[in-house]
Amino acid sequence: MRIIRLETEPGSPLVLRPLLEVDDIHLSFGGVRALDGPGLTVAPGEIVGLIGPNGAGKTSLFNCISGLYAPDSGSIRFAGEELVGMPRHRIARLGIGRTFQNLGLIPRLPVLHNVLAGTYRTTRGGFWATALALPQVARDEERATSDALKLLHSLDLLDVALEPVGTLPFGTQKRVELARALIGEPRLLLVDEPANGLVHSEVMELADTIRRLAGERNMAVLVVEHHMGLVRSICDRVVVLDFGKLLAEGRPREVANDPRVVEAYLGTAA
Amino acid sequence: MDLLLQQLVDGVAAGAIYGALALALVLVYRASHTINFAQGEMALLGAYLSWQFVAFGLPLLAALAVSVLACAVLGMGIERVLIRPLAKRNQHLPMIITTLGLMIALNAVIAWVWGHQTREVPPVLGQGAVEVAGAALSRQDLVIIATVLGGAIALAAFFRFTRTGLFMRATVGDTESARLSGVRTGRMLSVGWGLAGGIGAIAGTLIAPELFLQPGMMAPVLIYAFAAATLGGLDSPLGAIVGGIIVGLAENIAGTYVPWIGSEFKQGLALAIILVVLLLRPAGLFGSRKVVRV
Amino acid sequence: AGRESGGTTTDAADCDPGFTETEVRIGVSVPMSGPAAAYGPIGTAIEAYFDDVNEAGGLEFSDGVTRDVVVTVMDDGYDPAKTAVNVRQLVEQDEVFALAGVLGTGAAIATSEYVTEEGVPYLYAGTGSDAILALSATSPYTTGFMPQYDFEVKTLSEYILANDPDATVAILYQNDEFGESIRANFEARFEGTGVEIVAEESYEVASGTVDSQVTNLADSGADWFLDWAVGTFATQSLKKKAELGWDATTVINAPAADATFFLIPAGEGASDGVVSIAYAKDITDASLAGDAGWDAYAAFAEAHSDAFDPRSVPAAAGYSTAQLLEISLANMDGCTRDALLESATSFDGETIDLLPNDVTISTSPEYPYVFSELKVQVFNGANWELQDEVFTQQ
Amino acid sequence: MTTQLDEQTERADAPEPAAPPRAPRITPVEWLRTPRPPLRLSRPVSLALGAAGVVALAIVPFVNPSWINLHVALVLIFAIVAMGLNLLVGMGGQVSLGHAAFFAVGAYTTAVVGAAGVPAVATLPLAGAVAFAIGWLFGIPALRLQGLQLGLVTLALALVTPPAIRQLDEITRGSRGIGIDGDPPAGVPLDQDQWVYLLALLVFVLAWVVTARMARGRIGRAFVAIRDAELVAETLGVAVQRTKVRLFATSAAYAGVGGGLYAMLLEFIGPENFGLTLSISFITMIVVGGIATVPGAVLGAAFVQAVPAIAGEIDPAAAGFTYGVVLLLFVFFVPFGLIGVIRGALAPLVDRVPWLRPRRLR
Amino acid sequence: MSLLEARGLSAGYGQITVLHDVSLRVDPGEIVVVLGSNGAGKTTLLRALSGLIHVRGELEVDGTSVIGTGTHRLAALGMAHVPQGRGTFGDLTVEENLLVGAATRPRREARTDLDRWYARFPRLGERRHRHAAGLSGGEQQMLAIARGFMSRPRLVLLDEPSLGLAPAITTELFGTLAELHEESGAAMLIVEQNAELALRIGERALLLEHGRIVQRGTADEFRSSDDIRRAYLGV
Ligand SMILES: Nc1ncnc2c1ncn2[C@@H]1O[C@H](COP(=O)(O)OP(=O)(O)OP(=O)(O)O)[C@@H](O)[C@H]1O
Ligand SMILES: Nc1ncnc2c1ncn2[C@@H]1O[C@H](COP(=O)(O)OP(=O)(O)OP(=O)(O)O)[C@@H](O)[C@H]1O
Ligand SMILES: CC(C)C[C@H](N)C(=O)O
Ligand SMILES: [Mg+2]
Ligand SMILES: [Mg+2]
Repeated sequence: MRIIRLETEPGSPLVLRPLLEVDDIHLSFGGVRALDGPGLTVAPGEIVGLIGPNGAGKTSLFNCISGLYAPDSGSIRFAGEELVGMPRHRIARLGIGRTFQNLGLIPRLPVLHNVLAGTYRTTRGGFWATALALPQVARDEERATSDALKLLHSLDLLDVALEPVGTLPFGTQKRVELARALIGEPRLLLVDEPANGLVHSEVMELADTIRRLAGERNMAVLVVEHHMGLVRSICDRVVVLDFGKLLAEGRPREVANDPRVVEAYLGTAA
Repeated sequence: MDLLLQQLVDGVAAGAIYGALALALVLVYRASHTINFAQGEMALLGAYLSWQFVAFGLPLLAALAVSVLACAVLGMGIERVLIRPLAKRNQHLPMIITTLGLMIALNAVIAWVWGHQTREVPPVLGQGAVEVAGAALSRQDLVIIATVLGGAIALAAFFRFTRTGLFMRATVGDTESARLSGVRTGRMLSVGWGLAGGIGAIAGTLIAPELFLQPGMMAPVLIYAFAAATLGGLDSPLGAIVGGIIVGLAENIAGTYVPWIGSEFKQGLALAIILVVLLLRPAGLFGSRKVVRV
Repeated sequence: AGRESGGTTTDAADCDPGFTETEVRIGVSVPMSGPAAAYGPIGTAIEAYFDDVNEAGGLEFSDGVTRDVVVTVMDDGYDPAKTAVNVRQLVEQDEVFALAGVLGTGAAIATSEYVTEEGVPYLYAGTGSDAILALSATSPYTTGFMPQYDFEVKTLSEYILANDPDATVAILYQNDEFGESIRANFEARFEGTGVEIVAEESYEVASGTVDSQVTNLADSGADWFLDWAVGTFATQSLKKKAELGWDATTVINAPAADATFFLIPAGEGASDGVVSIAYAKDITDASLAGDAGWDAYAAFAEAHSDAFDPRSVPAAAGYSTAQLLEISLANMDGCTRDALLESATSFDGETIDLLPNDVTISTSPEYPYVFSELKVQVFNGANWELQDEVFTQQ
Repeated sequence: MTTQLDEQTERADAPEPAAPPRAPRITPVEWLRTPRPPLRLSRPVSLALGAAGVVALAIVPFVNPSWINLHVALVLIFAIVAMGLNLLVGMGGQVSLGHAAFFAVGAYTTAVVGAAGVPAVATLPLAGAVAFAIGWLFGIPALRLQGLQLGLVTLALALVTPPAIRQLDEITRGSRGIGIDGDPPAGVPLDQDQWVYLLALLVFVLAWVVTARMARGRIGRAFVAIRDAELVAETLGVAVQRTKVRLFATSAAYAGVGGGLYAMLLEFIGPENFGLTLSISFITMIVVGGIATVPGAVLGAAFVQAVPAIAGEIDPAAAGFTYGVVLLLFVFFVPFGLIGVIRGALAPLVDRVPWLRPRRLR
Repeated sequence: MSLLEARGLSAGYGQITVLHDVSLRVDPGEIVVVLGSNGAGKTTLLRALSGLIHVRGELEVDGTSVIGTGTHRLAALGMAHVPQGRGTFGDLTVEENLLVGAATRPRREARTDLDRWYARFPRLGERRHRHAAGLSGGEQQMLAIARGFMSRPRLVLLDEPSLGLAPAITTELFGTLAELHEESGAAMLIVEQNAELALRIGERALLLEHGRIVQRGTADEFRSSDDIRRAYLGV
């Protein structure tokens, strides 16, 4: 059992304040209800699994959080700030990093540059500062590069650091994406099916890495995954969506044994 | 004579001309998701070829047929030699540069071969005008409107109801998957560009008696054709003609009744139409909207 | 320091650069590509003309020496910036003695300061803009080949007043300085007469058609149509006018008065009765055969038909430009550029091959255009018919 | 003095990739089509090369007749525009076919303000600023469009530029054109062409340095991210719309300053100077020179200035044809532009001569 | 005669060779499973077999060499390929996607197959007139699989078909594949990370490592191998 550090409301030490609060979110696409009022919370440092059948709305929920979709109604608060209606880049700057289900990399750029692109939030240097070559810009750049190399090392990507990312196998690309999200030092990390393209043993390594990094950085993680092994091994809590609604919530083991979840999602054979 | 009516009729006639070229633009866009900036010059070439064959003694319609065939082959050749290798690179800029280069080169070749003097392409139904509800419409304009409308409907049906149309759409969506499904993707691209070439030739030949054939004939029309295609939606044949007519009408009515635009700053109007439409409805009036998923 | 490699040095014999014992170099810059490439034959014809002269032994100058006239033609695509560069290159690199036949008002203005500084004559520029007159006070080296636009307006308005003193007129013009000045000049000429301008429409040179403008003009029901549309727009306007059934008499501007390429294509009957000024013979009118000047041009054009279309009016303009230059060179007193300018601005009743009968050319430094006498011509559906009266500027 | 805007990293301390087994022989076409990293020159070497280049260029106007100065100055001016355009198109992936419009804005600013009595030099920053402002205003709506559509709108912008100049004749004097006094201030012992040339050179060097910096690092990566994956860029914290508009306006400012210099150089401008051909030649410069590289912009500018003249020598009617065909050939056979060829040719040399290369950082 | 046979096949990208000297055979009606870790070259193998990338060596379909034969021709010979990353036509509706899948067959037959697939993947039926781009990841995967079978192929190459599918659907999918195999006798070459399920329906298996086949055997042999169990089955 991991220890979760909780942020507390100043002055009232007993009221727990979640990092992310999603409340009654509705989103539909011309008749298709992708999200039908689910709510969930993620505490600082907590790893929450988000599972559910295909088309249940998991990715849509991610997209609402990072601002790619505008929900029809409902609210999403992050560290007390309302995210709905906030421009995407500002959401990112609050410290929310993410990966994409089907990759969101820049294929022509080498791995290292893809990862460095993730430091945008944590470094400085705009048009003027760059044009005038302020010393701060060079310092930040140096720091970013060494951070990136360290991270690549810990994700076992150093060998391919200078390869154009588009030529790498799917599973490797998913890891590069993870690295890019991590280097921005997010407080909340959204990962969409990180285990795709990995064989069993690799999935387990990945699980270790995610758990370790989350622990080191006190980073909250919301992870969508169909690989139940991964879910079981890293999640403190699991939220199950079905048809855009909340179906169940609880510890991984409880959820896995919930008959509704078995019926809708896991199937009898799994 | 009722001035407003006459201006409306003039507007529709001009709009049909823009629509004709826009139709060819739409075809190319559907075939390979690019804009062929050389489309105007290809139409021009079609017009010159028609002229040439008439000068050789062929009747107009036979000359047009030969010209359409030649331009279709040229369109396919351009696709095969220039566009297909670039399509793999999947970037806009090389395509844009290629079609711009083609535009410049084709125009130069045309000027070189046929000179800069005006050439006379005979109109299909003879010279002169017919009366439409009290307004004069040249016979040739009548032919253009009918042809463009017919062509647009035929093409819309082609994309909608034929398998070849479906395969063309699949090819441009994801060439590799289309090939894996057994679609002859190369042929689909050729069909699109060939059709565009042929339609361009028809457009050019029909327009020539109205605008008078010389190497600069298409340059001013191009921006209106862009406006028409954008307004209608770059991938909609019917949109092209409707867009063309709206642009033609707007131009004539604004030119006549809005003092500052006067007759002089109509291009500004075309630019404004393009901008406003793209902002309000990036897919145009009839274009299919793109679903973006992550 | 190191700058004297430019064109301003004079050689030992006190002659200006480009003028030697054996040859005189002339520079020409015209559009051979781009939107105005149809005017390229001006340059081609000038070059061909002097090639012929040189082949026949050269041109005899007033000092009794026979020299070759070497013409260098450059392409400027009708872009005044390119013309400016071309002109400098012709003067400094090719060391031409003078420039001739350069096309365009913009080009003439853009280069006027430079040619004045360098003292290089810029003769018979392809323009009749009133701006040349305004410029002549400070830039005397620039002269125009075409009749001054205001002279054209004056001639035609006198013609209209004489034929139809109570006429109503409608005018179509280009929305630029050329068009604006034409409109203003017509307004001034009709001021206080019985003629009334009842409709005015302008168009932008980059537009597709002028149909809508002609429709508006026709709506005025004017008796006369002053058609100052240029190039194919003129053809379009004639066609549209015919289609609308507007039965005004069309008066057309000189650059558009090209029977083969602009009037006849407008369609059967569309150009009948069109009026314009005449400052050259109708090169397409075979009935003029037998006229010595017409025959001479026909032979010249025939001999060079591989270089330009014999029916092309710009080629005829180039031919005339070349003849004017020939006369100026042959008559110049000395070997300086100023002597050439002096000779070019002191013609007295000269004639050239393509000049309409009864018209002669006299020039002066005060009036920097070739023509001060004109006639009017009327189109009969196939050819121009020259009217008798000679109109003069002042 | 090599600068590369994207692709391969330039950091010396990055790990070397395992060298792929080189095919023994490649055809010349393949050789041309090989992407090439920038030459890795040591800092002293590249500084020395840069200084030598600047000095060589600074001598030019004192040893040549004015028509040559005019040519070279035009190359410098076009290169300034091309650098800005390259930043926008090559790095930011936003195609503009209408930069002649901003060039015209700059030129007319210089002309109009200059006519009001302001010395021409002083008008240059203003030319840049006005172009920046107009680029900004135009960019706000236009940059919501992508790829082809932006190309289309900017092409339309190029097409309406001359009519717009004619239409605004109260300011621009329409097709009469407008004269500018490009002479040096009293007391400067230079001819007009030498003076404007040196000004252009100064601006050119400044533009080079600034562009090279912007192309690298954080802001450069943001441009590339926007170019290749706009949504992703947003989720990384890049204010995409604002960055794009700023980039567009910046690039317009380059064109504006270039236009101001152009006006001073020619001393007379009219609507015909700013036609579609000019816009196309700007985009040609960056394609021919090499997309997304700073030196490429310069090579492209030189090329565009030289080729029509050379082609015109052969046959004026062929100039357009040659121009178009050269564009096609470059897209096909030299996709990385002249700079790619130069890199390919010099790379073996740099590899062989150790003191040209930077020492590896540890 | 084997349906598909490769001997000494090498393939790669540009100057890089990824597959080295691979030989394999798929007989009519057989299911062959390919296992291999991330980056082993599984996708590359399938792309090579479909003619999407340039190959060296021998490759035969029905005993006739198909080296250099266009991909669409191979499709016409009865080969289908469900690519990794799905490759659905986003601008086409679900139904149109399926009809493109039947490009090699007469139009009428294609229509009748639609309903079968809607029955198998009800999600697709519900979404039949919607653009494929709007589908969720798993829904797109279903569409890709269904599209691959629309041509009634004799041989299907499946590249990680369970990718992104919910556990229940994955289980169902393998049931479906087994059924289809029964019904139509289509042969399959399945690349799959979910080795457990794949080996359950497969008859033979191959293990790919660094672009080479390092182990072959029956599905049962694979399941009982310790190494394989540790790396791929998670036991
Ligand atoms: N942009 C869109 N346009 C149209 N429909 C959409 C769009 N995005 C999502 N949907 C619909 O919303 C539903 C939920 O999709 P979502 O991608 O959130 O599912 P998911 O839970 O991530 O599924 P999976 O596990 O398959 O990835 C789906 O049925 C999908 O068709
Ligand atoms: N387009 C490409 N260009 C260059 N190399 C490539 C390309 N695609 C793949 N590779 C290389 O080929 C090797 C095998 O990749 P492949 O995609 O076949 O692996 P895989 O076994 O399918 O992996 P995964 O399970 O992650 O999908 C990798 O080393 C990869 O870097
Ligand atoms: C942002 C996009 C490139 C991401 C991609 N559409 C995905 O499914 O992950
Ligand atoms: Mg999903
Ligand atoms: Mg794979």
